[in-house]
Amino acid sequence: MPLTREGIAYRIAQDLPDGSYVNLGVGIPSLVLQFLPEGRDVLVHSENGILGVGPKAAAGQEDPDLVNANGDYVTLLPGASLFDHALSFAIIRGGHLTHAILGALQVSRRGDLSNWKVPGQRVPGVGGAMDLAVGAQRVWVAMTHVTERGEPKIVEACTYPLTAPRCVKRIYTDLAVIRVEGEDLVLEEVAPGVSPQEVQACTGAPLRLTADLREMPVPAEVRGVPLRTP
Amino acid sequence: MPLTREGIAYRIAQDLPDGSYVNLGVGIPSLVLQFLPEGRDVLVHSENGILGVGPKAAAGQEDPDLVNANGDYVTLLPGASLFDHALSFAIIRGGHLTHAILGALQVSRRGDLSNWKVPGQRVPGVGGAMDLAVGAQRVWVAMTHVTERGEPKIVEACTYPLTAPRCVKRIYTDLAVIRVEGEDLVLEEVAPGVSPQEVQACTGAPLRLTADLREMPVPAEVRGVPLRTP
Amino acid sequence: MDKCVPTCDEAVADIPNGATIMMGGFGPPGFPAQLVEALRRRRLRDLVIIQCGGGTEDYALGGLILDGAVRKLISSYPTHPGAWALRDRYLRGEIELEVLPQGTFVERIRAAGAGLGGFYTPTGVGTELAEGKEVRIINGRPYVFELPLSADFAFIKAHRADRWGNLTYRRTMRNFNPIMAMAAKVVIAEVDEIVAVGELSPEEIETPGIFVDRVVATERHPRLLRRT
Amino acid sequence: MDKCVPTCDEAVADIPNGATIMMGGFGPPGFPAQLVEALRRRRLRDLVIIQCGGGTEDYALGGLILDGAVRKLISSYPTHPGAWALRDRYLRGEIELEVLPQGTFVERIRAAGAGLGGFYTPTGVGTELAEGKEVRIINGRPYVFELPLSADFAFIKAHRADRWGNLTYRRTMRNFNPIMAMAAKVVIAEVDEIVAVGELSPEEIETPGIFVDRVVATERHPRLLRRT
Repeated sequence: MPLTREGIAYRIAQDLPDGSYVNLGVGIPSLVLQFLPEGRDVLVHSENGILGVGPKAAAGQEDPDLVNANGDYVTLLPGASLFDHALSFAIIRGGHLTHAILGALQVSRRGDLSNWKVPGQRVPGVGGAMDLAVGAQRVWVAMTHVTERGEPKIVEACTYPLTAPRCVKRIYTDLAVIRVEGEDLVLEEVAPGVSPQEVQACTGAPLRLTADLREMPVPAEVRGVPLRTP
Repeated sequence: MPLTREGIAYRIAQDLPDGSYVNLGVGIPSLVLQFLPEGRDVLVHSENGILGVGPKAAAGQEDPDLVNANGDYVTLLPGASLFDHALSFAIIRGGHLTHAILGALQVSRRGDLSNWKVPGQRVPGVGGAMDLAVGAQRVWVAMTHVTERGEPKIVEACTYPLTAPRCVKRIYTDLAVIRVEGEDLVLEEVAPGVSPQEVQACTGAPLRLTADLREMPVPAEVRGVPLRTP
Repeated sequence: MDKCVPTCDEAVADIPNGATIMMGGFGPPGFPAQLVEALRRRRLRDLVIIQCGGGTEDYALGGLILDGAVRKLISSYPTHPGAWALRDRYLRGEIELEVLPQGTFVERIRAAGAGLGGFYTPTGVGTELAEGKEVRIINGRPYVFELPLSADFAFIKAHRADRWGNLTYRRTMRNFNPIMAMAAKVVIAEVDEIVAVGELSPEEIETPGIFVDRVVATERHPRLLRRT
Repeated sequence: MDKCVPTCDEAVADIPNGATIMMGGFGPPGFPAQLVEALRRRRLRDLVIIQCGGGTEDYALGGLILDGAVRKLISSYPTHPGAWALRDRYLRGEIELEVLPQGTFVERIRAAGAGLGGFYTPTGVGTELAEGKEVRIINGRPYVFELPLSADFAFIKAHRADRWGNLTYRRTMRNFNPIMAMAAKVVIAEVDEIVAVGELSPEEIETPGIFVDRVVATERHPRLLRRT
C-alpha cells in the first residue's frame, strides 16, 4: 500500500548520512528531520541565513528575530550559524549543500524539475527554488506519485514552467523510489504491497527495472491506506 | 621654499573633512593622519580588512593577529570594524571610500596614474593599487614634485606602466597643489616662496593659472629648505 | 561625525517622487517597518521598491502598495498569502512586477555595492526567467548574464548601532540588510538601540559605518511580533 | 560528525603532487603556517599555490618555494623584501607567476565559491594586467572579464573552531580565509583552539562548518610573532 506523507519523509531520512547539509522545501520535505536516525548530525539550511535550524519555537517562546525561509518562528540547534543572504545563496549555488529535498509539480524522465509555478498562475514568485535546483549536490524530490486528480507527476517532458533542467537525481513518492540516470528512470524501490506494474501504470514515462529492485524499508506506522487502482 | 614630506602630509590633512573614509598608501600618505585637525572623525581603511586603523602598536604591545596592509603591527581606534578581503575590496571598488591618498611614480595631465611598477622591474606585484585607483571617490596623489634625479613626475603621458587611466583628481607635492580637470592641470596653490614659473619649470605638462591661485597654508615647522633651481 | 536622526519621519524627509528604494528584511526579522510607515506618510508617487517579498496586508510595504505609491516592485517571492495588496494591484495592471531568483536578486545587489559590472549565474538557465537574457557557455556550462542592481535609498533594519553607523544584527535579521547597505546612494538604518562609539566590538560589527548615512532608533512595533 | 584531525601532518597526508592549494593569510595574521610546514615535509612537486604574498624568507611558503615544490604561484603582491626565495626562482625561470590586482584575486576566489561563472570588474582596464582579457562596455564604462579561481585544497587559519568546522577569527585574521574556505574541494583549517559544539555563538561564526573538511589545533609558532 502507498506510504503516508510521513512515510515518504521517513524513507528519505534514512538516506541522509551523518554530516549532511540539507535544504528542506515546504510540504513533505519539511517532515524529514523528525525521522532522522539517532546520532546522525544533519544540519538544515534555511535560505534566510541559517545552518542548523531546530524545531519550531513553542507558542509564546518565539524570538521575533528568528524565522526560517517558510516564515515559521524556529529555534537554533547547538552549533548553528547565521549569515546574510549573499553567503546563504553562495552556499546554495556554490554546490556546498549535500542535498536539497524539494517538492515538485512535475519531474521529467531526464530530471527536469517544475516546482515554482503552475501555468496560468497569475502572480509570479520564485524564491530560492531555481538556485536550489541548480546548486545542491543532490536534488531529491519528495512528492505524491500522482496529482489529486490522479495525473502522473513523473512525465516524459514537463508541461509546467521549468525550475531547472536535468537537476533531479532521485524521486521519493508514496509508491516508489526512482533514480534518474541520464534519460532513464530506474525503479529502485516500491512501497510495501505495490507492484512495479502498478507504479508504472501511474507514471508518465517508462521505468527501467533492475535486479536490485526492492521493497521500501518502512515501518508499519508510516504506511498508508491500500492503493486505489487508477 | 618646498615643503618637507611632513608638509605635504600636513597640507592634505587639512582637506579631509569630518566623516572621511580614507585609504593611505605607503610613504608620504602614511604621514597624513598625525596632522588631522582636532575633532575630525576620519577613518582609515586598510586593505586587509580594517576601518578605523589606529597608531602603530608600541614595542612589546604588538597583537600578533593585527597588522595593516603595510605589514605594520597597528592598533584599532574605538569604533573600528574588521572584515574579510572580499568586503574590503567591495568597499574600495564599490566607490565607498571618500579618498585614496596614494604615492605616484608619474601622473599624466589627464590624471593617468603610474604607481605600481617601474619599467624593467623584474618581479611584478600590484597589491591593491589598481583597485584603489579605480574605486575611490577621490584619488589624490601625494609625492615629491620631481624624482631624485630632478625629472618631472607630472608628465604629458605616463611612460611607466599604468595603474589606471584618468583617475587622479588632485596632486599634492612639495611645490604645489594641482587639480586635474579633464585634460587640464590647474595650479591651485604654490608652496610659500615658490613662484608659478618655478613650479611650471619642473612640471612636464602645461599648468593652467587662475585668479584663485594662492600660497599653500602651511605652518613654518613643516616647510622645507629653499628650492634648488633645476 | 554623527549619523543619528531623531525620528523616522526626519530620516525619510528628502525622498522624492519616483525614487528607487531597497528594503531589507525576510519576514519580520530585519524589516525596517517604521521607516516604511514614515515613508507612507510622505504620500509619494511612482516609487520603485526592491524587496524580497510583496508586503504583508495593509501594513508597511503592503500599505505603501495599497496607497498607490509604488510604480514597480523588484522582488523574488511576492506571492505569500498576506501580499494581497500587491496581488490586487498587479492583476488590475496598476503595478509593474519584476521577479528574480532569490540568489540572483541578492547577487545583483551585491554586484552594485561591490563595483562590479555584472556576473554570470547558472540559476535560471533554460527557464522563463532567463528569457531575453544573454546566455554564455563557460567551461562547458551555460550561465545567464545579470547586471548590478542599485538604488537611490536603502532602508535597512539592524539591532544595535553607534553614531558612526556601525551596525550589528541578531538571529536572522541580517538577510538582505548588509548587502543592500552597500548598494544605495543613501542608506538609512532603523535600529533597536544606539550605543556609544567603541561599545560594539570590531569583530561583531557586520555592517561598517562607511555604508550607512542615517541611523534612527525605534521601538519595536507590536505588529512585528505577529506571524506573517 | 567530527572533522578534527590530530596533527597537521595527518591533515595534509593525502595531498598529491601537482595539487592546487590556496593559502589564507595577509602577513602573519590568518596564515596557516603549521599546515604549510607539514606540507613541506611531504616533499611534493609541481604544486600550484594561490596566496596573496610571495612567502617570507625560508619559512612556510618561502621554504616551500625554496624546496622547489612549487610550479606556479598565483598571487597579488609577491614582491615584499622577504620574498627572496620566490624572486630567485622566478628570475631563474624556475617558477611561473601570475599576478592579479588584489580585489580581482579575492573576487575570483569568491566567484568560484559562490558558483558564479565569472564577473566584470573595472579594475585593471587599460593596464598591462588586462592584456589579452575580454573588455566589455557596460553602462558606458569598460570592465574586464574575470573567471572563477578554485583549488583542490585550501589551507586556512582561524582562531577558534568546533568539531563541526565552524570557525571564528580575531582581529585581521579573516583576510582571505572565509573566502578561500568556499572555493576548494578540501578545506583544512589550522586553529588556535577547538571548543565544544554550541560554544561559539551563531552570530560570531564567520565561516560555517559546511565549508570546512578538517580542523587541526596548533600552538602558535614563535616565528609568527616576528615582523614580516
